[in-house]
Amino acid sequence: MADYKYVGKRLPRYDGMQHALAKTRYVNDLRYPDMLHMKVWRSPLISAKILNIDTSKAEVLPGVVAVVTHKQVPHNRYGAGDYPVLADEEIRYLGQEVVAVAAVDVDTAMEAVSLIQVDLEERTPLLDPFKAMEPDSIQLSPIGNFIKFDGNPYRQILKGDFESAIQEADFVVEGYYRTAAQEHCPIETQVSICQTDGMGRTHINTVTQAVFFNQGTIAAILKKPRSKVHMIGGVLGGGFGAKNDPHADHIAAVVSLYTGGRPVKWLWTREEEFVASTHRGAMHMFFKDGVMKDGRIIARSVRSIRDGGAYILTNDYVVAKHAFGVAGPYNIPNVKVISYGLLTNKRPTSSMRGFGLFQASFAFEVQMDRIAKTIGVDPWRLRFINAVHDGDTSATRAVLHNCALIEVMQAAAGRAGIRLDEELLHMASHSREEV
Amino acid sequence: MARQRGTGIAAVWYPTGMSGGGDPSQAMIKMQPDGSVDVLIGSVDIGEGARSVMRQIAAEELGVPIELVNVTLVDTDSSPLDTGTFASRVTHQTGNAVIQAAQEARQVLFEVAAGQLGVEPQQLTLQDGMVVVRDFPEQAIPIADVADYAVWTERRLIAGRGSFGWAPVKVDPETGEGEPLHNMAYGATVAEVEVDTETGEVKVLKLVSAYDCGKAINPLLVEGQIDGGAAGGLGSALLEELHPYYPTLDHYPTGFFSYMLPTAKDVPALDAVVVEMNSISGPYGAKGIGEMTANSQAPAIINAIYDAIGVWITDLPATPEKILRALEAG
Amino acid sequence: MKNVKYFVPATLTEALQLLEEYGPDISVLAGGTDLVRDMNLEFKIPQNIMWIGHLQLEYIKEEADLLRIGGATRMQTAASSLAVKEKAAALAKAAGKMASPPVRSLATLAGNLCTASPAADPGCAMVGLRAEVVLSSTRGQRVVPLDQFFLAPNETVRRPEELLTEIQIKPTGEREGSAYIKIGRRQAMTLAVINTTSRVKLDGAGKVESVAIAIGAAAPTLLRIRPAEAMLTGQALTEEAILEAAEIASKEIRPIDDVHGTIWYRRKAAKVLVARTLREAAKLNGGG
Amino acid sequence: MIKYPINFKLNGQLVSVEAPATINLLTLLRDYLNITSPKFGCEQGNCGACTVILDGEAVNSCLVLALTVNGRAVTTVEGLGTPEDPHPLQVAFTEHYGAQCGYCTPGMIMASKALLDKNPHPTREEVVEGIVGNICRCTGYNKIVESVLAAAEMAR
Repeated sequence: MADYKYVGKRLPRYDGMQHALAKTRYVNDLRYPDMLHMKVWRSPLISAKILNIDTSKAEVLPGVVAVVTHKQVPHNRYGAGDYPVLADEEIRYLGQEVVAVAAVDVDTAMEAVSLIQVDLEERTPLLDPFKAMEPDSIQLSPIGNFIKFDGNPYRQILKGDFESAIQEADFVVEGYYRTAAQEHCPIETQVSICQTDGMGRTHINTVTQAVFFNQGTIAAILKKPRSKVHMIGGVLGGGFGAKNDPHADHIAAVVSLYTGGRPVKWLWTREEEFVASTHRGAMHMFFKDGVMKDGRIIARSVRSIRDGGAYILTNDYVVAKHAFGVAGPYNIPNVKVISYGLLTNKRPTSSMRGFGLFQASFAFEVQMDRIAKTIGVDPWRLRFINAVHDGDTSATRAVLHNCALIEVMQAAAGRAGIRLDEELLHMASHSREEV
Repeated sequence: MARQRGTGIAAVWYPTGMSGGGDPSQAMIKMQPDGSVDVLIGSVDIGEGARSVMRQIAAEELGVPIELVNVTLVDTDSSPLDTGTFASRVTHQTGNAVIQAAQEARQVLFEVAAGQLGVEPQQLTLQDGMVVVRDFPEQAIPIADVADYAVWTERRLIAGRGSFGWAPVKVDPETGEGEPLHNMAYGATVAEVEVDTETGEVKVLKLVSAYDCGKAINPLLVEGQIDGGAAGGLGSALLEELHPYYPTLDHYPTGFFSYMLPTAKDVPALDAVVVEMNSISGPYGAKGIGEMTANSQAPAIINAIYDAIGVWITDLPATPEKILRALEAG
Repeated sequence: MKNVKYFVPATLTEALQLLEEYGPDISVLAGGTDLVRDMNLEFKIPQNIMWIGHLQLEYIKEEADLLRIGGATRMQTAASSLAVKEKAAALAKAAGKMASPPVRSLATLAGNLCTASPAADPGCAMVGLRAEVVLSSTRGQRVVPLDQFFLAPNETVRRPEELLTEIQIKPTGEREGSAYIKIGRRQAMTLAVINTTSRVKLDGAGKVESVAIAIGAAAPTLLRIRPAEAMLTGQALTEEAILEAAEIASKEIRPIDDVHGTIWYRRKAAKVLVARTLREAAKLNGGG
Repeated sequence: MIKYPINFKLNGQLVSVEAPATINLLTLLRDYLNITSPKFGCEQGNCGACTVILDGEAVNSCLVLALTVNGRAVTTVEGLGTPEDPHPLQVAFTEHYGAQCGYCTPGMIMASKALLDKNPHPTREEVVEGIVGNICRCTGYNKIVESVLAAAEMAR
């Protein structure tokens, strides 16, 4: 069935006209009777010990319905078990949530937050991931600053023998690459509407990208079975990785336990997105490649350090995926990768479109041009002659199928009006055995 | 006043799904008495078009007009589980789950129709909204009639279940040996820039990106991902920085007036090329590309800057200051 | 939330009386792009607000040797006005470079001046054009040259009872031109990392009869670069002279490090922009 | 809380409502009049998701004090087209994939409408200038510009 009826067709989006008519209802467009509004007390300090939390004035302010601290959270840990829902003993990043207030309107909630007194003992913050690696560094967590991978403080990838191969290379090309910390910036900020009904079932209108992942997380926080956490989602104003980890849902869900059945809405401001939401962590990457005169890359080593922020969250996943793919879509026989994730007193990092391989791609593709310029080979040719083919193995020795690096380069060059030489135009990604 | 132009390239790859597998998608399909179809998935649509893609797959598999196919939003009371909309996984994982669910529902449909037509289910096929006996086109029943008959007479539920995902993968703790990354997709970008060597300002004149997605279920939506990625990549290359005085938090931005996103003027006219090679595991041969399309532009732009003015800016973003300092360092 | 009173004076006189009565406790609302944004962000909630959008203070009048622009003239009006393009080219360009089209259809020239941002696009142009502002109150009017108007960010010589009702600019005439250039952090909707205006008049022999150079985002207020102006006056506007003026300007400014740029970069860029605006202004685009 | 009357034309209909002097037009539309097409994106005047048309001009409704619309005319997407009779812009955005997540779309469409009302056949650069105040993180703007150009063509 080469020609399908619907598959492969340029049909308009299912909800295209709905968007254009502005009939798509986002969570912030929903209204419920008696809906309360939430604001939180956020730490003004980067790192501190929490001495005391005084919410007495806030609790008696007219219009305030619930004031919640870590004491009222059934289970105050999530993520890798290290991330408090509301800070209890310490502050690890600027803007960390400590107290949540639900009130009849936003102004009252903000006024209540201004009446909260949290005594903090400021600590010297640890902001540099390189310093975090040093033995005498400040330790952010009981198990140190290094993110663990099956017990190791690094994710290592070894293929062939880099150390001897680098000796045989005609050229050794090194490079340091840094990608910046970035904010996802979906135009819809974090928002959640939670209501716990008379039977103790919590209903959540959510903007998460991962409904069931968050259902599991929130069920554990509320100490309830998944079936008692009813999440309704599916429409959001952009994600880009900003809405995988819980931001508003889990705290609003806890607050909804104490509002006598009234729904509570928590809409983050744009400033809160910039100060306190998860972000893409900066990454430092050190490349060292062994290259032959004809352009074949025979050895590649990569050492990378991710500035991971205050808690573990997905740092292990991001660093691992980075390590698995950082050698690039090239058939390099000898590879040595060692990647670290370090905790720092910055707001937590997590997924952002690219998930560790944005950083890797930037590094290995600028490194490829640096090699080309160093050994005097055309940048296109360098990539074509090293490109992976079907049947090659990746750095983790997995057999590769459906390769297409050659074809996408041919297509991009063609559309850009760049005349590749014949030899490159006749290359194909199918297995090297096939003639 | 010197404006130098340069061209740069970059070629990237990216897996489908979470590294290490173990990220299932589930789907359920049920047919209404009038032959219309509800597809229940656990994947949310974050703008990439998951519901549109699943609708096209379900309509294709069930042979019903697409106008009759509805894809639900996500409600944990009714939707089956899904790991999440990220890692370029929804078209591939949820697509395969929808195909399984559609095939199971189609089998029930054929069993009911077989009774009505007095044939074996295996003899039946679908053609233009009709259940047809293969090789006997005149022996056919509209799908809606079979659905109606199933509900009120046969009291059968025409429905199907599907679930897809790679099993969790163990990799060697020391060497990483194993297959943590699946179904790699590929992309390449050609960037052209103009650099003002006196002020360090960079303008991106051209971004051509070609991405292999195995099989485009909806090429228009694939182009949208390539265009959107191009703007994201441009932002990462030239504009976006949460810590202007890294690694400190000094002068951190608190809004769109101090954290620069690309505006419509920053992004040149884009060229998106959809390349279709194949995927041995994807629905109709599809791979996922949503997460990777912002990865090839930043290196291509930095390589284009080197081509224009002969300096490597290897610390993103390539702000005018970094360019002037690099030019002065020579 | 505090109670905020809202006034809609029927006439300018009534508006000035309100200002007299409430002084610093009343905020003037014309475009509102700064005032309302500050209210949104809870920075500053005024006790009283006076709306003047209906008081016919948006006008552009060309007189013999004076361009008179109403204080409530909006950015898009100034940017698209033929009179301003011809007689005060720098202002037309700067007004068109401020923020975004929707903001430019709200924001007013007087509001921009009274907010006194050191990086203001139109403000920088008007200082470089040697504009003067008319401050009206119940006691009458006074005219203040713009380079004496700013005291500090968000602080001007305007007394609480005064309303900035008009901006007066001497049109660029024979052998005279003006130019405005801005470096932002992206191609649109960006604050100036650094911006510069030059206004140059040449005499019959091609020597500089008069010159004004203004630089923004380089000091607590928009800055006139007097030493460079003095050096150029009476000289032929050669490339050497231009580069020397640029060098002086680069040393004269007092920029800061912030999220938009660093001291190092602002000094470098100021030198380039002073040179470029002088060259462009010297093309005598004002009726020359 | 002191409130003041506002009488204005909203999508062609006269509306009377009372509101305090502390709220902006975005809040008036969304929370007082249940017009949810303009979206909250930043409330700093920098994203355009709240764009509506005020007396023929595209404006950030978060920067307009609600009381100042008294006696004036506001148009939102709700006043543009209906499912049965969509505006050319709405048809074009659908057919040319000018919307992915849809959150910036209402603002984009109002900015485009204001542009086309003044300049029925804009060049590509003029369209880009018309929507430069509207940030989109999903589409890369390309297909939005093509949608607006297609809508202009339709109206020819």
